[in-house]
Amino acid sequence: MPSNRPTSRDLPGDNAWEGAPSSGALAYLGSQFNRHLRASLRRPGELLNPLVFFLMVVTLFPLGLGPAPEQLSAMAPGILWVVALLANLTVSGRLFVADFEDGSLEQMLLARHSLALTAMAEVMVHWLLSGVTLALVSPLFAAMLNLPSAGIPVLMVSLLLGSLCLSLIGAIAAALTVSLRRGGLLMSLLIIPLNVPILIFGVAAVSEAANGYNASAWLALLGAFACGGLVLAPLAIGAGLRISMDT
Amino acid sequence: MPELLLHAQSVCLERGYRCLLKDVNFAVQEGQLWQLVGPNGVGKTSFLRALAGLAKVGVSGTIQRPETVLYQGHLPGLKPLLSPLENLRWHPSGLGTKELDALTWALEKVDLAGCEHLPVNHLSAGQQRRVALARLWLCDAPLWLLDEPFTAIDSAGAALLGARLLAHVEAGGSVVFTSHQPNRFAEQLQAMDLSEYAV
Amino acid sequence: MAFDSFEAAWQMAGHGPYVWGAYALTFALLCYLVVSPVLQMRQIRRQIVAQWRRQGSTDLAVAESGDAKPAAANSPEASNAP
Amino acid sequence: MWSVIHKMGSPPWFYRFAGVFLRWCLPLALAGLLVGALWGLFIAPPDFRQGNSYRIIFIHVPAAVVALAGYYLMAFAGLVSLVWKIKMADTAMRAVAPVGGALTFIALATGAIWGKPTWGAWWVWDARVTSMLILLFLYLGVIALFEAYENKAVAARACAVLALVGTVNIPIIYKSVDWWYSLHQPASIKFTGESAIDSSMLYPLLLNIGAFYLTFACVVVLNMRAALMNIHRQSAWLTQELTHP
Repeated sequence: MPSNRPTSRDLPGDNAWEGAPSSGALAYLGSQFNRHLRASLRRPGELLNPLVFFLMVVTLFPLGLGPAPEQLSAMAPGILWVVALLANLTVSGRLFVADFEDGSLEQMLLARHSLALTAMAEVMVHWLLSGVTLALVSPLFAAMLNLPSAGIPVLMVSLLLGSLCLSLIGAIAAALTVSLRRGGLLMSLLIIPLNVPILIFGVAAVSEAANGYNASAWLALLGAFACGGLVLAPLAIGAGLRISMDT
Repeated sequence: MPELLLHAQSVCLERGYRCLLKDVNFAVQEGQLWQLVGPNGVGKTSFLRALAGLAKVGVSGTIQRPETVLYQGHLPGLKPLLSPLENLRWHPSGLGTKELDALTWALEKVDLAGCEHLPVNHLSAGQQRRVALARLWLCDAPLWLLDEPFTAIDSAGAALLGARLLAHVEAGGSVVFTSHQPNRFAEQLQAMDLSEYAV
Repeated sequence: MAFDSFEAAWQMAGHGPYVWGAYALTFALLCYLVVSPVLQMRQIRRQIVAQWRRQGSTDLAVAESGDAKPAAANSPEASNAP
Repeated sequence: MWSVIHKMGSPPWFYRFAGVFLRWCLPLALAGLLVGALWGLFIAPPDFRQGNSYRIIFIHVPAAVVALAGYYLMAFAGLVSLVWKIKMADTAMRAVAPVGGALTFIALATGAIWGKPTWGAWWVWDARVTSMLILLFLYLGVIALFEAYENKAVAARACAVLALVGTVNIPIIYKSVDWWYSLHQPASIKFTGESAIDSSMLYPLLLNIGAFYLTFACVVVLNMRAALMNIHRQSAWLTQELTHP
């Protein structure tokens, strides 16, 4: 069909598709959310990574600290939350690397809509697939560590909110280190100091609930951190991505 | 004076603290086809990225560019696990239409009729570049910045691409591209030699 | 004077090693912080002046006198670094 | 105001300003340190409870205070470099990070040494010491991120973003560590709450804090000057400056 001499006249229909409007901001956010979700779901095996990591590391603690149930249940909130933080750390490091390698990150920078929007879509997908799944499966791990049953609902809610904060902060560090080859240790050095407050609030919420007290204050703090993060983190992520792509 | 689509004034390009290009002035009007020429390493790709707005740190001077720019770098910008249709439908640049028949039409134009639904990583590198170039049939951005569009493309594809660029230029858009292959648009092409500005 | 003799000042009623150790560590580090950029500057300066002289700007013979007095910025801290 | 910032931004101007600043302030700072140390070690009376080990306060508290202020200064330099794109601010940020990190380390080390005679343990998980440890990690994060990039101009921008994110989080970290501390150990050993400090101890402390601030400023200016000389090695103004002071 295409003749081999590029005279522009006789090639039929060489102009663009008539009426090619670009999408609005919200439609764009939806399309990016869809894109990352589909791309991540195409390889379901990877969704299990944080869960398997969580399971393996949680089984280490009884081996290390001894199987005594009352000792374990006393330390269960701390162990569960520290391992949740580490699980998030292993996953959020690779957040933008896939987009960086296949060139989508470059195209994202050139979109008409603000980069914070696209970064939000990606972080939400990452949170849904790693944080929310972790929160849903956490009762299993709580049972393994003999956490009092009163603490389990609060554990799930705190992990839900906390993993959102962890993903947001992880995304900031991921954005800053996306173009670096050896970002491994650097990621934990950047993320862990910033995750300390979330760990403290989360563990406090679960241990208060496990002892029968009311944990709503700590959950409120986690919620506040999440809201603040949702507003401020995308700005830092957008700036970080733009800077990383500049080398 | 036809409207200026891209205007770079006294642009200096730095890599780290070493200056690559000094005081570059480059104006692109509507309906022009520009090729950036110059020896390897003079900074063609960096200059193109600066024009697109990807590079900001080492770039001084002012660059006026339209709101939406179609930039195609060396990387195809496609998710390997998604099919060409999905990739074009949710393309991160947000340019171009979303209707399904438009996408299939564009994929036919680049000779990928049969493999709309194959994951992109099943396609060859040349086919992947064609999926990326299929955007040229779908998008209305006036200014195109293409980095080595003719590499890893067979002669038929190159002819197709050449025809599309000419059509876009005649329709009032403008294209700035870099290429090592001998230029094939003898009459319409204007060359911009960056080695004059090299430090 | 909180101590009646140097011996008492050194012992500090048993806390001497801790107090003196902390002060020694702190001032060693502070000293390093002050001295390392000075040495770096002095080295760069020597290289630049040497390179400048190699280019043999013969007409600026007067520069020789300017070189005798070391650059003002470096002299103070060399003398009374603790 | 704007012209000052702009002038500060030009390397030759800053190089000369640094020369003048150092000629006056560096001797003053070193003298202040000396006098502060002598005053704290010998003249200030021993504490009735802790005896002489409290004398470490005269270097522990200033180091901690200046280290924290250093982080905010670094973040401010980062903000200036991000918003106004002044290259000098990048150099400033790069100069502050190691000094701040070193001061945080000093604060931690002296805190640990002080803890041994007072509480019998080299490391006490007290709220203030823990927050100081996290501040050290924040500093190490900025320094490591800067070293990780090849293109140092871009590295400065990335560190600016990280420093700003860190600054937003520091108050939250300090507050959450305080709550964590009060949650687990309801104020049994109040390390942080200085009882109404007696004037004979307050004045040497204030002098030392001032001396530490001045020394910090001098070291930062020294580092910036060294960095400038390194960057502008080939430029004519530097050769001119060095051969005809």
